[in-house]
Parts: sequence; C-alpha cells; structure tokens
Amino acid sequence: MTVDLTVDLGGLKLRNPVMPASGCFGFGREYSEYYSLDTLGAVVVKATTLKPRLGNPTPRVTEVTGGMLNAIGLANPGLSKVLTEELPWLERQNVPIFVNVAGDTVEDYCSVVDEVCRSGLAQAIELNVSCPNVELGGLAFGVNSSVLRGLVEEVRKVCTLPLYVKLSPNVTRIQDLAVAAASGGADGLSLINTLVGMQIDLATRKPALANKTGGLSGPAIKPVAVRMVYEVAREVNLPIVGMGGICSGRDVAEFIMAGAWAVEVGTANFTDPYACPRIVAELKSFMEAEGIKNLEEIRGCAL
Amino acid sequence: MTVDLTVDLGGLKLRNPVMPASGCFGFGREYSEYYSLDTLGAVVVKATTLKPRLGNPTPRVTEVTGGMLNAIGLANPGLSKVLTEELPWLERQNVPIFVNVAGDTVEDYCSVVDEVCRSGLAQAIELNVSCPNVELGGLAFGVNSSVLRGLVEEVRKVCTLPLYVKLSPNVTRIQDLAVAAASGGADGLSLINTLVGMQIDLATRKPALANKTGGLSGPAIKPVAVRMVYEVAREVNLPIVGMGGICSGRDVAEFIMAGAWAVEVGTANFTDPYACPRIVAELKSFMEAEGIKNLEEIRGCAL
Amino acid sequence: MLVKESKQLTRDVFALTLEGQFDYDKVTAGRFVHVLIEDGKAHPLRRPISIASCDSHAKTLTLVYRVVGDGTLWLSKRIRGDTVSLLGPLGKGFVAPHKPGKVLIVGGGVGVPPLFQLAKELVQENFELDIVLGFRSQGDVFWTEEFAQFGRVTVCTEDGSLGEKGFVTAVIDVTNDWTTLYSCGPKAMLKALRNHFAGSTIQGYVSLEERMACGVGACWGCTCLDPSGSLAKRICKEGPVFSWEEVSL
Amino acid sequence: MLVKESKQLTRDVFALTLEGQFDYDKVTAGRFVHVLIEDGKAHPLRRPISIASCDSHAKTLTLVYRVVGDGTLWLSKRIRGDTVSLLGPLGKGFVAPHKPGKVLIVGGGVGVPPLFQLAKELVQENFELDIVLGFRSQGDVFWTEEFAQFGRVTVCTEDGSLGEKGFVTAVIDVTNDWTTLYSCGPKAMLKALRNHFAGSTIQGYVSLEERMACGVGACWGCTCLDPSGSLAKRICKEGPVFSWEEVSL
Ligand SMILES: Cc1cc2nc3c(=O)[nH]c(=O)nc-3n(C[C@H](O)[C@H](O)[C@H](O)COP(=O)(O)OP(=O)(O)OC[C@H]3O[C@@H](n4cnc5c(N)ncnc54)[C@H](O)[C@@H]3O)c2cc1C
Ligand SMILES: Cc1cc2nc3c(=O)[nH]c(=O)nc-3n(C[C@H](O)[C@H](O)[C@H](O)COP(=O)(O)OP(=O)(O)OC[C@H]3O[C@@H](n4cnc5c(N)ncnc54)[C@H](O)[C@@H]3O)c2cc1C
Ligand SMILES: Cc1cc2nc3c(=O)[nH]c(=O)nc-3n(C[C@H](O)[C@H](O)[C@H](O)COP(=O)(O)O)c2cc1C
Ligand SMILES: Cc1cc2nc3c(=O)[nH]c(=O)nc-3n(C[C@H](O)[C@H](O)[C@H](O)COP(=O)(O)O)c2cc1C
Ligand code: FES
Ligand code: FES
Repeated sequence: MTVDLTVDLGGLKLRNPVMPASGCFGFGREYSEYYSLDTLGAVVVKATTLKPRLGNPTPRVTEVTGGMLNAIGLANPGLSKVLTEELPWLERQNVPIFVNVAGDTVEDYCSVVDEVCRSGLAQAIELNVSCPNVELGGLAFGVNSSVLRGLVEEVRKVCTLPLYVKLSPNVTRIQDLAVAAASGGADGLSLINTLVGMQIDLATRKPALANKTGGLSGPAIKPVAVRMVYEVAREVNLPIVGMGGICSGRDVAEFIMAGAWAVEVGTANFTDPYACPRIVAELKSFMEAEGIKNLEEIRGCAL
Repeated sequence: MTVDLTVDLGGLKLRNPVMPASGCFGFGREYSEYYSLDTLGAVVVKATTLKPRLGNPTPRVTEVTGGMLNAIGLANPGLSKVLTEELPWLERQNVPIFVNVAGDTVEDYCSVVDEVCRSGLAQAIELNVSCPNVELGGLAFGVNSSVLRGLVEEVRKVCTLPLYVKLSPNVTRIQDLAVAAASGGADGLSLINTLVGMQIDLATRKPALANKTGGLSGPAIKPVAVRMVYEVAREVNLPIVGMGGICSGRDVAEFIMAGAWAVEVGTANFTDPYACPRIVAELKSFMEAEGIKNLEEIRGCAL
Repeated sequence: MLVKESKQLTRDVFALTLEGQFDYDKVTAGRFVHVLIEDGKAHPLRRPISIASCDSHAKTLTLVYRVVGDGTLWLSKRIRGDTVSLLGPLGKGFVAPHKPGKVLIVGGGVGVPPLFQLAKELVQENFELDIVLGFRSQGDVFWTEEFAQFGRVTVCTEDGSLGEKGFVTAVIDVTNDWTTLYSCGPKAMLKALRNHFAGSTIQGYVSLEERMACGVGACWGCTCLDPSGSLAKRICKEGPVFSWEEVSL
Repeated sequence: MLVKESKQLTRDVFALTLEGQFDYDKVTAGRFVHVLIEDGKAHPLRRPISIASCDSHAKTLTLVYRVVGDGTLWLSKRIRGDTVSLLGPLGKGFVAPHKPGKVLIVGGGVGVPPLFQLAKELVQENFELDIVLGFRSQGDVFWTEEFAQFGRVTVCTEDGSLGEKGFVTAVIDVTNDWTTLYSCGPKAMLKALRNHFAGSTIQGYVSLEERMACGVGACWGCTCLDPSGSLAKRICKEGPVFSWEEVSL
C-alpha cells in the first residue's frame, strides 16, 4: 500500500505533517548534521524578536518525570541576524520555514512579522502569544480573549504569509482563545505551548530554575495537549498544528485523530536527535499497517 | 536527631503531613488491610454527594506516560450510606477524617456539608469544586472567581468544621480562585485537583475513556502542582494542602518548601499500596539527613 | 518475586513462572495479581493478570498473558533471575459448584489461563469436567494438552484451522447435563454463552475484565453494573468472577 | 555502546568503560558525550559526561562520574554486556598550547576525569606537565596514580586527609613558568584559579558545566556570557572548554 503523508495547510503543502517545534531546533543548523532537513514537513524556528535577547539566567532547563522545564526566556539573535544569517541558510535546505515570532508589545510583533514577510525567506508565521505583554503589566497576550484578538488583528494587517497563532495552555478555556485568534484573522492554530511548572531543588531549597517557573514540555503534557486539540477542533474550523509530548508515530496519529492537521515535535529531539525523521517513518508504517491511505482519512475521527 | 512531623492545621493537629487523596483511597477499608490507618496524618475520603452515584460508563481509568486519566464521575454510595456505613468504621481507625464533598448545585453542597458536620464523624470538610455546576450549564464551580466565592460563602454558613476548598488547576490564574475561596470563608486550600486530559485509543480511533476526557494525575502533573502551590502560598495566608504526583518523601519536601502545610497522595497508592506510610518514613529520613527539626522550618522556604 | 522461567507459547502469548514468597494460601482459581511494570515511574498503573497456575509446595506461580502493549511487552522480556513486583492475590475467584454433577469450562483466548488453575482445583474435588477452548486461529492455540489431564477438551478456532470451526457456542450442546458453567474470555463470548443457555438451569459464572487502577477496590475505576443497572460492583473486589445473576454483561 | 567494565573508584565515583562503534576519530580531550538514561521515557533529558579516556584502537571509551541523582545512579548499575546509548562526541575540547613550554593542569573532584585524556594527548605531543588534583577528602581521591605517568602530580584535599591541605590554589606558585593552564572543576575553583593568576601572562582554559537539554546547540539551555555580559555562548557547542578571555565566570 502506498501511503500519502502530505498535508495541505490551506495552500501551503507539506511533505509530511512532522515539523520540529519552535525553540527545540534552533534555526536548523545543529540537527542538519544528523539528517537532511528536507525529510521534514517544515521547520519551525526559534522565537524571533525585534532585538537580540540573552534570555534568562541559568539554570534554565531541568528535568522532571516524563518531561522537562525550560525558562530560556526567548534568547535569540534578533530579527536582523535571523534575516541575514539564519533564514538564508535554512532556505537552502529545501524545507518550508515557519518563523515563530515573539514580542513585548503589539508593535514589536508587527515589526517582526512585517519584515519576515517582506524578506521572502519564510513560508508561514507562528505567533508565540505566551509572552508577557509589557504594556499590560506582564500578563501573557495569549490568556485573554480580547487582548489576543487585538494582537492578531494588528498582526494580520501586515502579515502576508499564512498566520498561525500558537495558543497557551495555561487558560481556563482554550477554545475561547482559539475563537478569539480565529476572529482576529488567524489562518491556523498551533497548540500547545508549555504548561507553567516549577521544580524545587532540595539541595538549595529554592526553585531549580533561576527564573523560578518554567515551561513544562514532553510526554507528561501529552494528555492535556490532545484534549486541547480536540476541544479546539470541535469549535474552530481552521488547520491545527498539534504538539505536546510527541515521541512516536503513534503519538502523531493520536493528535491527528483528535483533529490536528500537522504536528510539531519539541522535547523528543533532545532525547533522540533523529526523533523527527524516525517519527515520520513510524507514522508511515502505522498507516500502512492500519490501511490508512492519507491523513485526511483519520483527521478528527475521534471527535 | 528527633524530627517532629506533626502539623497544626489551624487547630486541627495531624500526626504527620501525609494523607491519602480523595478518590484514591475509598473510605479507607481497602488499604487498612495493608497497614494501620493511624500511621496517616488524616484520611481524605471519596467525594460524597447527596444521592448515590454510579459514575461514568467504563472504561474510566487509563494510563498515560508518568500518570493516569480518570473519569470516575463521582461514583459514591451517597451521603446517607457514607454516614451510616463508612464514616463510623473509619472513625474507629483513630485517624482524622476529611470528607470530600461534591455536588451539582450550591444547595447540594450545603446539605451534604451540613449533615456531615452535624454527624460529628469528620474533622474537616474538603470542598471539591471541580464538579460541573448544573445551574450554570456545566461550567465547573471552581473556574470562576465569583461563582466559587458564592459557593464557599453559602457552605461556610452551615459548615462548623474546618473548611478546605480544593482548587481546580484548569484555570488561567489559580491565585485568583484561591483569593476568592479565602474571601468566601475557607479555612484552608487543597490543590491541585486533576488537569483535564484525553487519550485516543488507536485501535478504536476514539477517546480511550468512555467519558472522552478525564483527569490527569500522577508524577506528570507534579511540576504544575508545585508551581500552583507556590503561587497560592505567595498570595493567600491560609494553610495549604498540596498534592499532584507525590510519590516519595522528597516529593513531599518539595511541596512543603513551595508553601504547603500538608500533602495528599493519590495515584501513588495504586503503584504501591504502601505508598503513604513509606512516604511518611522517607520524609522522616530526609529531614533527619538534612537536620530539619520540624516542617515549619522549611515551609515556604522556596518562596 | 523472581522469574523462574519465561516461555513463549504462541506468537504473542507468554507463560511466566515466578518463584518466591507469596500468599499462596490465599490463591484460588480466578483471583489475579497486579503486576508492577518496571519501577512504575513511566507506568504508574499495575497490570491485572489472572493466576494461571499456582504450586504452593514448589512456591511457584504461573501467569499466562498476551502481549498487547507496553506493559506486557516489558513483562515478556523478563528473564530468569529478574524480579517482578506483584500485588495479590486479589479479587474473588471462582466458587465451587453448589451441586454435584458435571461441570462445563469455557475459555476464549487469554481467558483460558485462569481456567487451568480452576480445572486443577475442581479435579482435586472430583468433579467431572468438559472443557471447551476457543481461539482465533491455530497459531493462537496453547495449553490444550495441559488441560487434557483434567477432562475432555474440545478446541475450536474461528477460522477452523484447528479443531472445530467457529465460536465456542457452536460446539456446546445446551441439552447436556452440566450443573455449572465457568467461563472466561472476551465479553462477546461471555454474552453469547449466557444467551446460548437462556432458560437452562445451569449455574453460570463469568470472569470479567475492566481497566483497573488500584486493583483493591479503592478507586472505583473498574465497575460493572448489576442486572438492574442501579448498583455498581467493583470487578477487582467483588469480582472478577461473578455469577450470571449478579451482573449485566 | 556495550558496557565493558564498570568500576567503583570511590564511595560515589564510578568509571564506566564502553566498547563498540563510536566516532573515535572525533574525540579530543574535553569533549563530552550525552548519555541516555534507560529508554528516555521517564528521563527525557540525556546526561552530559566528559570523555575521561578514549582508546580508538581497542575501541573503548571511559567515563568517570559521580553519582548525584537518578541518572548517574542508573548508570552505576549497568553491568558488562548492558547497552548504553551515547550521543557524541559533542562540544569543543581543549586546544593545544599556542606556545611551547610547561603546562599546568588543575582538576577538582569530578572535574578531574577529562584532564586524564588531556594529559595523555599533551604528553604525546611532548609537553611537560604539572598536575594538581584537588578533592574534598581522602575518600574522594581517585586516579592520582594514573596521572603520575604523565607528569608531576600534586594532590590536595580540603581537609588535609591526603596530600596537601587546602584548595588547589594553595599549592600553585604563580611565579612558575607555565605557559598554559587547563582547568576543570567546580566554578568556585575555576574562579579562584583565574584570580590567583591575575596579571600573569599564562594562557588559561576552563571547562564549564551547565544543565543541558539538547547538548548540540539547538535549545540555548546551557549558555554562559562573554566577559562583556552582552553575548551568550552555548556551553555544549562553543564550549564546554573556553579560554579565560572568552567567558565571564
Ligand atoms: C482481572 C483481570 C485478569 C486478567 N488476566 C489476564 C490474563 O491472565 N492474561 C492476559 O493476557 N490478560 C489478562 N488481562 C488483561 C490484561 O490486564 C491486559 O492485557 C494488560 O493490562 C495490558 O497491559 P499492556 O501494558 O500490555 O497494554 P496497554 O494497552 O499498553 O495498557 C494500557 C493500560 O490499559 C490497561 N488495559 C489494557 N488492556 C486491558 C484489558 N484487556 N483489561 C484490563 N486492562 C487493560 C492496562 O492495564 C494499562 O493500565 C486481565 C485483566 C483483568 C482485569
Ligand atoms: C559538559 C559536561 C561534562 C560533564 N562531565 C562530567 C563528568 O565527567 N563526570 C561527572 O561526574 N559529571 C560530569 N558532569 C555533570 C553531570 O552531567 C551531572 O552530574 C549529571 O547530569 C547528573 O545527572 P543525575 O541524573 O545523576 O542527577 P540529577 O540531579 O537527577 O539530574 C537532573 C537533571 O539535572 C542535570 N544536572 C544535574 N547536575 C548537573 C551538573 N552538575 N551539570 C550539568 N547538568 C546537571 C542532569 O543532566 C539532569 O538533566 C558534566 C556536565 C557537563 C555539562
Ligand atoms: C527548550 C524549549 C524552548 C522553547 N522555545 C519556544 C519558543 O521560542 N517559542 C515557542 O513558541 N515555543 C517554544 N517552546 C515550546 C515548544 O515549541 C512546544 O510548544 C512545547 O515544548 C511542547 O512540545 P513538546 O512537548 O514536544 O516539547 C520551547 C520548548 C522548549 C522545550
Ligand atoms: C481515580 C481518582 C479518583 C479521584 N476522585 C476524586 C474525588 O472524588 N474528589 C476529589 O476532590 N479529587 C479526586 N481525585 C483527585 C485526587 O484527589 C488528586 O487531587 C489528584 O489525583 C492529584 O494527586 P495525585 O497526582 O497524587 O493523584 C481523584 C483522582 C483519581 C486518580
Ligand atoms: S481498580 Fe480500583 S476499584 Fe477496581
Ligand atoms: S544544551 Fe541545548 S544549546 Fe546547549
């Protein structure tokens, strides 16, 4: 049986539904030493901000059962270096590029999105709305429907590429935020970002991360992520990129059945640098074994 | 070195800070065949409702990486049997009893709390506010500050025992709900209840639980729980009973350092029926090794 | 307990014999053990597996299981000398026939193993047994010769590749004079059997399965309903063996 | 790779020798491997451990580590024939001295192991070595005799129970004519060493530690800052070895 792994994300065609998640794959250079990036559906690059950022003090990663906490703090070389040094290289790898964009203010987001779109170096924008909104006293953009809608509306005005809004799971009803993003003009939704967590270091009796809290990712969050994809898929009619704890082709199938069109793989890259191509191969075998010809056949079948 | 494990929860003295969590220990009979219940700080019994409940259809438990999902659906024999058959037996085990109370309406809660208090068979009430509020279309009592405050105020009127409100983690800012419970008259806070999650069964291509979603518990949620205890401890000056993924004495220490006064142990009982007494012993050794004389010495030290 | 021997019986069915300390006195056919997977960190829930055979003199316990997921896969990789943590024996097993007379035992797939210990116990009490064992296909068949020492064995396979072709009900003549029927297997088989004997006076027992957390009756994860649908029974505690009258299938 | 030998060196320090396929050609002193714990399910992050010694002819690799938590505890229980998954060699190791002349090597605790491979390489290139190894106490000392084959070894312990009493700086005379200093150990030691040599023309190198996720430069989890504090360097990629001029300690 031949299996069709391609995905059509509203016109943007992907070879397969598996892309490395933002922040877990840099700008692609490091893992390109392990395999050719054109085996991936797309690459979602590290959150890019207007100015370069050093991020939070270290320690900024730590392990927990079935997952990890990170408080990288959006460390990145800044828009200008990303456009001149990172994206041109990545473009030559023959793989669609999603640029994950972060900011402190609506204006920041708009500037970055505008320039990325004008550069012609990216195929889609992923808006990371889990960042604290400095104008609103540090509450994340992504936890309040009207704030989120406002942000998406403004970004939409300058965004000429498919616009994916990456939702925060640290909310009471994620479907409300999904609706807000959709009505603001999103072309698709990515979910989930990390859950806020903390670990205490018993030796120092203080939080293990210098930033105190960090984002929980990895298998530990998969059930929450699958539930959220399911809830959003029932209420919003936009392509969904699902993620959270994906480690295997079977995990991908769970997300697709819950309503995702494509997926991102984050933490699993750290456990296994070959995780992404392995997961593509596993998904293919799963589909062959189950007689599933293409992803649409099972997309949202659990709804 | 002698270590003092006792906890004074606003007048209610516990031998040690470890109690089995509601729903994970029935009414104590089953685990009393494994060890004597008077080794525990207290026992938190299964959610009790006014009328008997069969709960949700099966399957209603399933395993996920580092945790489990449950959708028991508040199955319980109902208030009257609890008062006549369960609590009298448990009272004879010489261990403080927390009765976990659930309901569909404010009235339900009040009736159960009232009768439990009058029975003289319990030492504290734990209000499970993760239940859907039928009067408000199924939104849980515990996800909206004013709804929660209203519930707690009403229950407070009839509650003559220490009143612990058990917070849901499925909210944007748990500290707001904690404040609401406190201003409604809670004597203490228990947290966290389970995170809403889902697993898809690849064989049936449907959710693994008949109820579709279920509550995620176990080590997977520990970082979220520790973070929430920490956040609540910084904003509310009430005793906190922390829980979520506790499996060892070191885990207890993490919660105490994050601000908990006592803890509950749920899922770990299933992995190891001797979990609770083992955890008490491990906590004691940890304190001995670290030269910690009593829990107050480390309570909230990570804040 | 320590692994004494692990034996592959079919493509996906394994027999694991454990030795060492265990509450052998409390074993009766139909009771089960709750098996810890690794150290329980990635797998916090134990796996319920019926006791297929128990020898309290040799101090050994045998579990027969099909590899269907992570837990049983892990179990299948244990080798002699490895340690496996068991909780049990748990639940309520098969009760002896209330009346003397011939007994019918019907097993399907990995429902067969607990019936081995049952047959052993019943023969010790001098009951005469007819044993019907159903499998999907020839390659799935195991332990039929072991059962032959206890009574007359009829094997059937769904595809007819061994023994009679079809489901177990196809080879069971309801007019036979069995007083008691013990069954364990897929729910569809248990249901079909009860329907097959509708109107008969035979006393029927079924062993049920449900996903379990605690295994001891504390979490109410594993309930089934009584025939009225108004009372819940915990399969791990009041079961897994129930009489036909006690549960709705 | 396959475990060839696991040897306990002190109360909590173990030497693990692995054999089999590995990118031996790319090993240089100071580079590290990223070790998978079990199957990575409960422990999704690998553990960075320096290469203590490498023999590309015998196809063996030795790691020396202290048991401090779950991961290293698991590692300490591996026995001959077990498999351990490694990623690497990763990072940038020690670079050879720019100038000829005597070399000073200073290690503290489990900072000592990578210096063994370094000493081996430097001696092959005919450098003369002075080696100072600091430990907490007599019971923590390991591999000092192994180092003696490469140069003059001075051992010190914080409590004076073996060798000189005190920190490594107490036994290092800055007026000596070393051209290059290589150090690995606790940050406090690295800092003290640099201060000790303040104003000297010696070329100093440090090997840094930080909590890591990817280990390959992709996650920016493990950064340190340059002396100006305005540029981040990834310890796993640009390091773990840095010259004094490159980083703020
Ligand atoms: C009382 C009882 C006795 C049993 N006796 C046997 C036996 O003798 N031989 C045998 O092969 N099988 C038996 N089973 C079924 C056996 O428990 C499952 O096949 C096993 O738990 C699957 O575990 P896994 O990790 O391989 O599968 P997974 O699918 O990875 O397990 C995931 C979760 O689902 C549960 N689960 C999956 N399938 C079942 C099932 N059929 N019944 C209950 N829980 C399930 C697991 O326990 C685990 O919690 C019995 C079940 C019960 C309830
Ligand atoms: C480049 C490099 C080389 C190293 N080489 C050695 C060596 O040769 N010998 C040796 O004994 N140790 C070495 N370490 C330290 C070693 O990585 C840790 O001791 C080890 O990861 C602890 O793992 P654990 O699971 O036992 O501890 P846990 O505390 O349970 O680990 C929890 C998490 O914290 C991380 N972590 C804990 N301590 C450290 C630490 N000191 N540095 C970095 N991460 C840490 C772990 O990797 C893991 O992700 C090195 C560290 C780095 C960065
Ligand atoms: C180290 C690390 C850095 C991350 N950085 C970003 C980021 O810059 N932008 C973003 O939107 N998400 C970021 N994330 C979140 C991931 O993209 C992803 O949403 C999350 O980790 C869940 O997926 P996983 O469980 O597969 O890791 C980061 C996650 C990790 C672990
Ligand atoms: C099977 C099961 C049943 C539960 N039933 C209840 C309940 O009736 N009332 C309640 O407040 N919490 C209930 N909980 C939640 C637990 O009390 C606890 O808050 C949660 O499981 C987190 O702790 P843990 O990770 O230690 O299990 C239940 C949890 C489980 C696993
Ligand atoms: S499994 Fe917990 S009651 Fe049966
Ligand atoms: S550990 Fe990921 S960049 Fe260094």
